[in-house]
Parts: sequence; structure tokens; C-alpha cells
Amino acid sequence: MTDELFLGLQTTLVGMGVTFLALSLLVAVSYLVAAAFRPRSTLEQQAAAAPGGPPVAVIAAAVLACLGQTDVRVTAVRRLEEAKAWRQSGRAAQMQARRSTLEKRWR
Amino acid sequence: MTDELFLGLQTTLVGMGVTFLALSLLVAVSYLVAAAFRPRSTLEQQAAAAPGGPPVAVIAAAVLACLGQTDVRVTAVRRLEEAKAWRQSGRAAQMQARRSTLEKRWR
Amino acid sequence: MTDELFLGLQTTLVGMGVTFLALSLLVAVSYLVAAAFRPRSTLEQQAAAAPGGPPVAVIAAAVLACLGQTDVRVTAVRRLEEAKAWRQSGRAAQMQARRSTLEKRWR
Amino acid sequence: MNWAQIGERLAEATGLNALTLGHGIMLGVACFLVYLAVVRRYEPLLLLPIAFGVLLANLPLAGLMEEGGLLFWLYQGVRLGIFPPLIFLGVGAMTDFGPLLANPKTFLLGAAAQFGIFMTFTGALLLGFTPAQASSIGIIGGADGPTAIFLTSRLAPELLGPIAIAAYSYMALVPIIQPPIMKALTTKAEREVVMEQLRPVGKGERVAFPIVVTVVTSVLLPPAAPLIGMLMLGNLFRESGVVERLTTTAQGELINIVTIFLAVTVGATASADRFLTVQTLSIIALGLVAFAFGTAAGVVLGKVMYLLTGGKVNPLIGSAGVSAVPMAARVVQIVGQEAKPGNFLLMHAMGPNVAGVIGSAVAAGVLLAMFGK
Amino acid sequence: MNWAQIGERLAEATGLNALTLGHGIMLGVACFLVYLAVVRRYEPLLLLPIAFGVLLANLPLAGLMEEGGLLFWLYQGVRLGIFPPLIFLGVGAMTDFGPLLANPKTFLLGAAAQFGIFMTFTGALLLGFTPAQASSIGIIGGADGPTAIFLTSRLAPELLGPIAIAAYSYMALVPIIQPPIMKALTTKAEREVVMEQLRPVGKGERVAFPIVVTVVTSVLLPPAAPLIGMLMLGNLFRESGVVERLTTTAQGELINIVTIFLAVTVGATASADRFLTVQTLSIIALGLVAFAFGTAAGVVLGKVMYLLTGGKVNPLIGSAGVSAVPMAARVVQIVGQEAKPGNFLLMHAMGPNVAGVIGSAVAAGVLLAMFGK
Amino acid sequence: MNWAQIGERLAEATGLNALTLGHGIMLGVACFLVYLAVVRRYEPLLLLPIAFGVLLANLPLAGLMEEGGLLFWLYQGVRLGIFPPLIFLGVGAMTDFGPLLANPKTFLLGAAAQFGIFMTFTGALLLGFTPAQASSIGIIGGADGPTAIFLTSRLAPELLGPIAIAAYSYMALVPIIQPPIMKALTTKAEREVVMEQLRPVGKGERVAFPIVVTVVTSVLLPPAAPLIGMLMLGNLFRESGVVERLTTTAQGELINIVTIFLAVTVGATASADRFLTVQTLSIIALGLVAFAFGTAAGVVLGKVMYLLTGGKVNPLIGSAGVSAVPMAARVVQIVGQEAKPGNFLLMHAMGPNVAGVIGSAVAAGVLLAMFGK
Ligand code: NA
Ligand code: NA
Ligand code: NA
Repeated sequence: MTDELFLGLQTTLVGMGVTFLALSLLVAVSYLVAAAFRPRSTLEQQAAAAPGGPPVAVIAAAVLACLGQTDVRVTAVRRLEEAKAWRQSGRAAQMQARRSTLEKRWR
Repeated sequence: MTDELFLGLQTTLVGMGVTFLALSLLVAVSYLVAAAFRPRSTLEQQAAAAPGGPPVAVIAAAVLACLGQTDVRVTAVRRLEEAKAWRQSGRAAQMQARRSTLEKRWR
Repeated sequence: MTDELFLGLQTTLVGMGVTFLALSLLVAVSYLVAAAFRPRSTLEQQAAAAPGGPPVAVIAAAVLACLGQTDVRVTAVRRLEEAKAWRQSGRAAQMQARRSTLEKRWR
Repeated sequence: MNWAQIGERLAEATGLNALTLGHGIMLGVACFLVYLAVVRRYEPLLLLPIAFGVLLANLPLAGLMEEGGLLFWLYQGVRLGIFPPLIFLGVGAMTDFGPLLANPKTFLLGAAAQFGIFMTFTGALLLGFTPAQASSIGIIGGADGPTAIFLTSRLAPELLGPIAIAAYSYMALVPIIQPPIMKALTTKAEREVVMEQLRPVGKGERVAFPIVVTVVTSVLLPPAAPLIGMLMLGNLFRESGVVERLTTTAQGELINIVTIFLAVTVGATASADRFLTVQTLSIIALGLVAFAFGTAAGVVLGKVMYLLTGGKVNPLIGSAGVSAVPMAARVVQIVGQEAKPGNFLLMHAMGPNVAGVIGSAVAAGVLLAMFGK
Repeated sequence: MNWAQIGERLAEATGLNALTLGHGIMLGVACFLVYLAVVRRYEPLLLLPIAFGVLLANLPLAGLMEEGGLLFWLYQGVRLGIFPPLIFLGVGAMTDFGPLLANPKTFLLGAAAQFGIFMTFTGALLLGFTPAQASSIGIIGGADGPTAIFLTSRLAPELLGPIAIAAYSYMALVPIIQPPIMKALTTKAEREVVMEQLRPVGKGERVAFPIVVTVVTSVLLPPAAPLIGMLMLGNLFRESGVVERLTTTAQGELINIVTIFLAVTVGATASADRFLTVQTLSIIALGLVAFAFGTAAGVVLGKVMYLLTGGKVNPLIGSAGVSAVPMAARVVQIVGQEAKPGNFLLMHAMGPNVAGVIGSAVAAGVLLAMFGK
Repeated sequence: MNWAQIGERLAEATGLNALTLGHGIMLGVACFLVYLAVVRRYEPLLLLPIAFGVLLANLPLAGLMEEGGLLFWLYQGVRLGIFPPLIFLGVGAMTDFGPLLANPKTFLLGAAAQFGIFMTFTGALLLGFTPAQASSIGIIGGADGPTAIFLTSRLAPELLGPIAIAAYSYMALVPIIQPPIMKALTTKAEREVVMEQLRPVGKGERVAFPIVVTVVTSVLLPPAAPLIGMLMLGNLFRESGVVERLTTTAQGELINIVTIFLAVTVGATASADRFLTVQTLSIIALGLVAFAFGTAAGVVLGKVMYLLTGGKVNPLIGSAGVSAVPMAARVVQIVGQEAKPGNFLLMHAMGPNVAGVIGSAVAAGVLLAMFGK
């Protein structure tokens, strides 16, 4: 009887302690997360909306190096054109590929 | 040959017998079910529509006993008010909690 | 080093060979399939649309034989009537059996 | 590796050397089944994946149904008796037992139509099949795919392919098999009987029904419990009206997923050596006997009811007792309207029709009790 | 076979001879649970299939839960700890943690409300349950079905039936259990507190939140990882906005399928010999204690916050910390509006409400760490 | 228990003591992958759950991927080779092979583009990988996730994490990787070629196509049967037009459920000790080589066709042979329109694009035949 009561109270103390510890940590990280994202959130979204980005040049260069090509210019202008053509193609594709509208990418 | 025929006819007899027995029982219970539900069906549905009911008082009393509280009145009036508030809240919640419309209760 | 290179080139040769062989076969059978289906395609579809067909008479005859019945005439006229009644029933069934619209056949 | 070794490896790997005439014939069978499913529309939901399963199982060396193969794993759901009851869960969620509740006597027509099962059992015994095999062949007459597959997977899994194919093919042929039998056994006067309208059935009855059916049949005959229990759980979901999400899933995505796995792997049990036998021809012939005798017995009991009720029961509705829901009930409607245009028998036929589903499950239970391990 | 043998076989097969009073009582229990689910609408999504599982497990000789039976196979998803986390995946995909992110302090209310778990643990120990059983009984106070089932399947699977039934029943009774406690512990002035509107929460925070919660709680307490991890994966699907297909499936067909299998088989653990014991009555009584103390502890911490913030926190929202999402939050709304019509506490109560889900999973992790094998 | 014992128990249980630098780096990798999926939209349907799987597998002591853990059980679907074919079932149900049937010669472009696989295989051998590992790395060049996962789970499961991540990342980068290669290898005149419109394809052909493809490829190369067979079963569902329910499920809920399980558990194979190696960097570099060489080989065969047909084939469509459906075909459209605005190459590119799916499965079959157990 006393043993059970002792184990019960002990477990209550430890259990509530760990639970409060864990959720207090979550309070702290939630504030950190909020602080990290709030001010920059609009900028972030703009960046996300922009097509291509930092890795583009690196990878394009690697591709070219890998093929031993050096005469192709990788410029910012080029990328913007691509993006434009991309949107056009997207629209055209949408109109035509009626049957493959569900073809989200798994392949 | 004779053995097979005998087993076949025997199985036919037993099988059809059990099948008719089982489905005859179902005929009987179907009539019983119909008898049990037909006259009272409208009353039943009214009861179902009423919020709260017999277990409410018992459980509320148990809750209070368990907390050593005796000064809270558990009355029929109270329950009806609750039901009304409940409906109001339900409506308000519906308007606001747009994002959680799918939150049927699993938790 | 030489071994690896040799195995690599060997595998490349074999792999590309088998891949081209397989897909060349598919080119061939695709042309065959196209040839087999293109000219007859409209006829095929008409046949498909017709209710009943070759197996009907055979099976009906078998059913009758199996029951020792010979006095039922199995004629083309009969079958057309059935098909007509079928369509009518289908329509009627659709109107009434509101609750069982989902009952595609599993049984 | 040297070139010779690579050549050897590829020669071992390719199926060209292992291709036999049996494989070729089975691929032809598969194509014929695709034709029946796609062009003739014979139960395509089942017969199309079954056909492709036949094809996949007869690709030399692909080993899809051998231990460790893709279809071998999916087949475990059939082997362990999981998939057919799950399909019945969805069937129950789709089924309206109202017409049966409104006229419970029609339960008996669903019992009579099981006669085809036992006659065919006898026929199969006489043709030399074992009792377990004969039971599986007889159950074709139940005209319920999941019941047939469940019983066969337990008693004679080696016959699963031909039995499933025969069951679904004849179900598709119900509009051709049944009418001549129905007409041969009835007089025009009998076929012209107009039945009185069914009473409406309340929600309380509808909710209680699946519970009492489960208890009564399962206590009487426990081997029927997996099929009846799941059928009735699905129906309870439906009739309770409080778990719409589960009803939708049971009769939608869940039954679809299980159907794909079940049908493909049941088809895949039809390897050339198992399928290309005289047994398969016997099964196809016996399956037709089963449907014919089931229909006949249903109609005969219908005639008895016609007599006992002083002509209030149209005997045609007895033929719907074989189940094959809702096709057999529609056949009743058609044949009835041929005799008397404007006579509406469909709802009256739905009672024996859904009773036949329960009847076949009970019959399967009897056979499992008598010839199961 | 001669006639005597057949008679013997059928007599052995039928469940009539094996039917006991225990079976009969359990079938009555099942019908009572169906009544609660269908007529009283107590958590029907779970309680209806649980009820049918109770029924199926108590059909004599049907053996559905014995090795090789249908429900035995489906139960493996519970036994191996797969189904509860998958349900949490769907719950995460449905849950909006925005109110919690907008006011992270309410996490603490979700911690306080776990007090009921540990008090009940102590009570169960005193009544003679083992620590593992007492943990499973205590977790009823978490008011989260999947967490209760997950922990119990690991620590005391023999109690799964009564614990699941108690957990879902009391969740349905939250609007009856909580208000008297809430009112008894608060003054009218406290209940009238109007809280300031929550700030909007950006997408970046919402996406980062499930990741940091998973890492923090799982590193601190690894046994909580399956539940928290899947809950947060579902939420990440939801908040990322780029995998709508997966979000829809997680909170739709997947959770529905898993719910059917989980609920039926959890119910099916309640065989007569396990369920018809004094233990079951103790569990039902202790479950009520758990809910009551959890609610009380939440409200008490709410009062502390009321004091510390100079009256900016309405202590009623503490009671939502038991979770039972979203019911407990709605109860806060109702009780709050009773004190001050027009006061809108629902969104403020959603913070502790969803925090309670995390809190219970953490508490379950502690109990697993202390009393797991 | 005394306090010391409890302290010990908790100290053993918490992951804090077991946290290593490796775990920390892997959590960073997981966050980076989430960033790629959510912000950069790199194949989020796969990469987001893969990222979370990486995270879950690197929580110290959580043991989710160890025997008995949640992800361990779900992973069996990958280990036994079940999930990738099921995903192909859905892919087949989504795929329109019409453009390929209208112009079967484009099959050959889908063959040529597999060159990247074998070149990369050679490169991987030279970097010291075993033939089985090199095969799995090479298959990245197939630009088909399920094929890559299927082959790798059979030949080199220890590399599953980096290979899947590389495969899906590069597929997302196809619009960046391919254009410079396409332009470098073609003249402006070639890129300006306008191709004649494709003929319409009848239903008969469409139904026969999946059957003959399955038979031809599987008989020639049985190890390709699980992938090709399921891909074609899905396509047969689609084109038959008689099993809409199954088509919808295959390309909807079934593929979604399997994607969740597959992607999370494939990600979870990337434990710190397996992933943080030089091998991973090699794999990422080699994967890029694979895509580049595949594209180049496709374009080169396109140029050959241009010459042989007297300029009727635009060589750009060859680059779509790597598959990465439908992204690579769209890239063809874009690059083509850059050369000649108004030129519509998309449908012409869809032929080699879907041929590339079959081509990669065949290449995987060859590698399995040569280096499988
Ligand atoms: Na039947
Ligand atoms: Na909770
Ligand atoms: Na490919």
C-alpha cells in the first residue's frame, strides 16, 4: 500500500516534471521559430516565387564541364527567358495535354 | 460411384436443411425486429434527438462526488440551456474554424 | 582499373544492346498492333455494341439441354427483344433503385 | 566476367528458352478473358484484373507468383482469408436490405436457390473430384465471387483460377442463362402476377438487422462468421447513418484496392500446368449446371409460394435467389415485363436477391464445417 | 461418412453448444455500445466499429481473433504499433497548430492537464493493478484514443478493450464531465475574462513548427517519437502546401481504412473472460477520475496564469488542455459564453487543446520509458 | 523503484546522451531537403516525405527503423519489392501512350537515353563501387524514381537513401541540366524542325498495347516483369474504359498511400553512418553524369533520325527519352520554341518520354539479370 502510493507519487512527480520540461522547451522553440520567421517571411516568399536561383549556375557549370563544353554562356538573362518560355509552354501544355492532367510527377 | 452419389445426396440434404433452417430463423428474427421497432420507431427517434439523457445525471453526480463538490445543482433546466448554448457555439465555431472542417473526432 | 573499365564497357555494350533489342521489338509489335486494329476498328466497335452474340446461342442451348427442355425456341428475334426489354428495365431500375446506384457488381 | 559468361547469364535470364506451348495457350486464354471483359463487358471490374493476373503468372521465369515474387506477397491476402471478407465489407455498405426486411419470407427463396450448389457438388463428386474440390466447384452456383473465392482458398486453392473465372463469367451471363429456365418452369399466368407494394422500413429495423443476422447465422454456423460478419458490419456502417466517412471508404477506395489485389492474384493462380487440364473443362461445365439448378430451385419454391399465398407471389422472383446482385433481379424485371408490360417486379426481386448472398455464405459455412480441415 | 458422423461434425461445428452466459452478456454489451454510438452519437466513428468488434469476438467458435482468424490478422497492425501512429498522421493533417503558435504559453496548459494521467496511475496502483496496467489506465486521461491504444498495446494489451471503450466514451461525455468542474474551480470574474485576439501566423513558422516539435520531443524522449513523428509529418504535409494529394489521403482514405481495422480489432480484444471482470469496472471508474483531474489541473494552471498575467488569461481555457479535440475547446466556448455572452474563447482554447495532444504523447513516452520492457 | 533507479532509467531512455554530431548533420540534411521540397518545389510529393524520413531515422534511440520499429514495418513494402511496382500501377493509369503508338520509332529514343545509365555504371566501377552498387547508381540516369528504388532495394539497399535523393533532385533539375546539353549538341536548323502532326490512335490499339508490351518485354527479360507488368496493368485499366473505379483508385488513393510509406521509409534508410560518407558525394556527382549522358545520347540518336528521315525529326525530342515524365518533354517544348516560336514539340516529345520509362525498366532488368543474386 505505502509502496504503491510512493511509486504513484514518484511517477506523478517525474512524469509531470518531464512533461512540463518538454512542453516548456516547445514554448521556447516556438518563440524562436516565430522570431526566425516573422520578420523575413515576405522576403522568403518572394525568393520562393523566383524561378531558378543559386544552384542553377553551379549545376549548369558542372554540366558543361562534364561535357567539356565551354562555349555556352550561362547568364542571368538566359534564365529569365527560360522562365518566360516555361510559363508559355506550361499554358500550351495545359490546353493540349487534357488526358494527362493528373500526371503529377512520380517518374 | 454409389458412395459418391450417396455422399452427394446426403450433403445436399444436410446442406439444404441447414441453409433453410438458418434462413428460416432469419425470417423469424426479421419479423421480431420489425415488431420491436415499428410501433415505437417515431418515439425512439425523438429520444435520439434529445440532447443528454438518463446517464447525464448519474455521471454528473459521480463527477461531483469525485471532486467532493455538492453545491452545484444538476437540473433539467441546466441541461436544456447547455444544449442551446451548444448549438450556438456550434454555429459560431463553424463560421470561424474554416480550416478545421474536416476535424471529425479521432483524438 | 582495367578490369573495371572492361566490365563497364562490356556491360554498356550488352545493356544498350538488349535495351535496343527490346525496344526495337516494341517498335515492330506497335506497328503490328496498329495494322491489326486500324482498318477494323469501327467494325469492332459495332460488334462490341451489339448485345448478345456468338456465345449466346451455344450457352442457351447448353442450358436447355441441361434441363432436358427442347420446346423453347432460341431465335435471333427473341434476343433482340430481350435486349430491348433490358434497356427499358435498365431505365426503370435507374429511376427506382436510387439507393443502390453504387452497386457495381462484386457478388 | 568474360563474354561467354555474360552470354550464359543472359541466356539463363531470358524467358525465351523457357517458353512452352502451355505458356502460349495461357496467354491466349488471358487475351480471351480481356476480350470478354472489355468488349463483351463480362464483369470487367473482376475479370479484367483476373485476366491480367493469368497473363502475369504465365510469363516464363518471371516468377511473380513464386515465393518472394510481387504477386506472391499480394496473394497472402487471399490465402489468409482476408480479402474476400473485406470485399464483403464494401458490398454490405452498398447493399440495401430494405426489400428483404419488408418481406422476410423471401429469405426462403434465397435458401432454395442454393440447391444448385449441392447438386453440383454431387455432380463433381461423380466426376471424380474430392469432396473439398467438389464443394469449391459447387459454390460457383452461389453466384457470389467473394464467397466462392473464400471457400476455394480454404478447401481447394489449386482450383482458384478456373472457379473464379467460371463464377464471374456465369454471373455476367445471368441474363442469358436464366430466362429460358424461368419461362420453361412457369405458366404465363404465374409470370403475370402483380405483387403488392412493399411497406417502408424504418431506421431502427435497418440498424438492428445486421446485428441480429450476424448473431443468428454465426452462432448457428461459426464458419460463416467472417463473410456474414463483414457483410453486416458494412451494412451497419451504411444504415447507422453516423459514420458516413467509413461507409464511403468501405464501398469505395478500400473495396477498389482489395479488388485489384484479389483479382490479379486469383488470376495468377492459373498457371498453365494447373489450368490446362480436363478438370478446368469440367469446372466450366459444372458451373453452368450450378447456375441452372439454382435458378430452377428458386423458381420452383416461388411456385410453391404462389400456391400457398393464393397467387400473391410471382414465382419469377425465386430465380433472383441465386444472388448475382443486382443482375438476377433485373432479369426478373425483364422477364416479368415481357409477360405483363408495366409490371414492376424489381424491388420484389431484390429481397431474394440479397437473401441469396446470405444463403450462399451459409451454404459455404456448411461445406466448410463438413469438409474443412 | 455415415449419418452419425455428419451429425457429430455439425454438432462440433455449431456455436450453439459452446454458447455461454459470458457470450450472451458480451453481445448485450456490444448492443449497448451500438446504442451509444448510433442513438447517443458517442464518438460513432470509433465506437460503432469497436462495438461490432466486441460482438464478433464473442461469437462462440467463430475464432475470428484466434491465430489465423480474420481479425487476428488485422489486429497485427495494432499489436505491432502501426495503426495508432498512422491515425496520428491523419490527425496531424487535420490539425491547425496556428492558435498554439500564436500563443505558445498555452503549451503549458496542455502539460498541466496531463496531471489526471498520473493521479489515475496512482489510483490504479492502489487498486492492485501492475505499474504497466496502471500506466495504460492512466493514459485514458490523455483523452487521445490513438495514444491510449498505442501505449496499452505496448504495456497491457489484455486491457485494450475496456481502456479504448472508456477513453472514447468519456471523450464523448466531455460536455457533461467538464462544465461542473470548470465552474466549481473558477469565479465568475475569472470566467468573464476576454482575451486579446491572436496574431496571424506565417507559413514559415507553420512549416518549421512540426519539424522542431519532432526533433525536440523525440530527442528528449525517444519513446514518444512514433506518435509525435507521425502527427507532425501529417501536419508538415498540411502546412507545406505542396503535397495536397498526400494531405488529402492522410486525413481521408488512409485514416478511414486504418480506423476501421483498428477499431474493430481493438473491440475484438474484449472477449468475455477478459472483459467481464471487476477490473473493467475499476477501469471505467478510474477513467472518469482521470478526465476529472486532468480538467481540474488544467483549470488550476489557468488560474495561475490569470494571476501572473494580471487577468489576461481566462482560466477556463486550461480545461481544453486534456485535448479531446475539438470537443473540449467547444466546451470552453460554451461555459465562457454562459458567463459572458458574446465572449469568443474558442480559438484561445484551441491552443491548449492541440497542446494536449502533444502533452499526452509525451506523458505516454515517460510511462513507456519507465515501465516498458 | 528508488529515485536513483528512476534517474538511471530516464537517463538511459532520453536521446540527449546518445546525440552525436552525425545525427545533427543529418537533421540539417533533412531540413535542407525540406527546403528544396517546400521552397524550391523539387519533386515535393517524394522529396518532402523522404526528408522527414531522413529526420525520423536520425533521432537518437527512437529506433523507428530498427527491427520492430514503425518505419521498419512499413519499409518491408520496399524491401520485398512491393511498393515500387504499385506506384508504377498508378503511373500506368496516368500515362497516355498514344503519342508513342502514333509514332513507334520514338521507342528508340527511349532506348538511346539509357546510355547514361551504363556510362555511369562504368564510372561508378572506376570509383571503386561494386557492380551491384554501380548498377544502382547508374539507374539514377533512368530518371524514374520507382525503377531506381526497385533496383537499388534489390542490389544495394545500403545506398537507397542517397540514390533516391539524387534521383528525385535531378529530376526536379531537368529544366536546368538538359537545355545547355541540348543546345550544345544541335544546330539552330535542327532545333527549328517542325514535325508533322501525330495520327489519332484508336481504342483497340490502346488496349492491345499494354498487353503486348508486357508479353514482349517480360518474355525477353523476366526481371523487368514486376515493373513493366504493373505499369501496363495500370494502363490497361485506363485504356479499357470499363473499370473506371479501379483506374481512379490506382492513380489516386492507392498511389498516394504507397508514396507516403515508400518515401518516408526510403528516406529513413539514410542513417548518419550510411549517409555521411564519401560514397554519397560520389553518388551525387555520378547522378549528374547519368542525367547528362542520357540526355546527350538521346539527342545524338535524334540527330541520326534527323539525317535518316531527311530532316523530318527534330533531334531535340531525343532528350525527352530520359523520361522524367512529363518534365523532360516540357523542356523540349521550351527549347524548341526558343529556336522557333510557335513550334509545338510537346506531343512529339511525349513519345520518347514515355518510352524512356519502359527503356529504364528494361535497363534495370538487364542489370538485375547480370548482377542480381
Ligand atoms: Na448467392
Ligand atoms: Na491529450
Ligand atoms: Na527512364
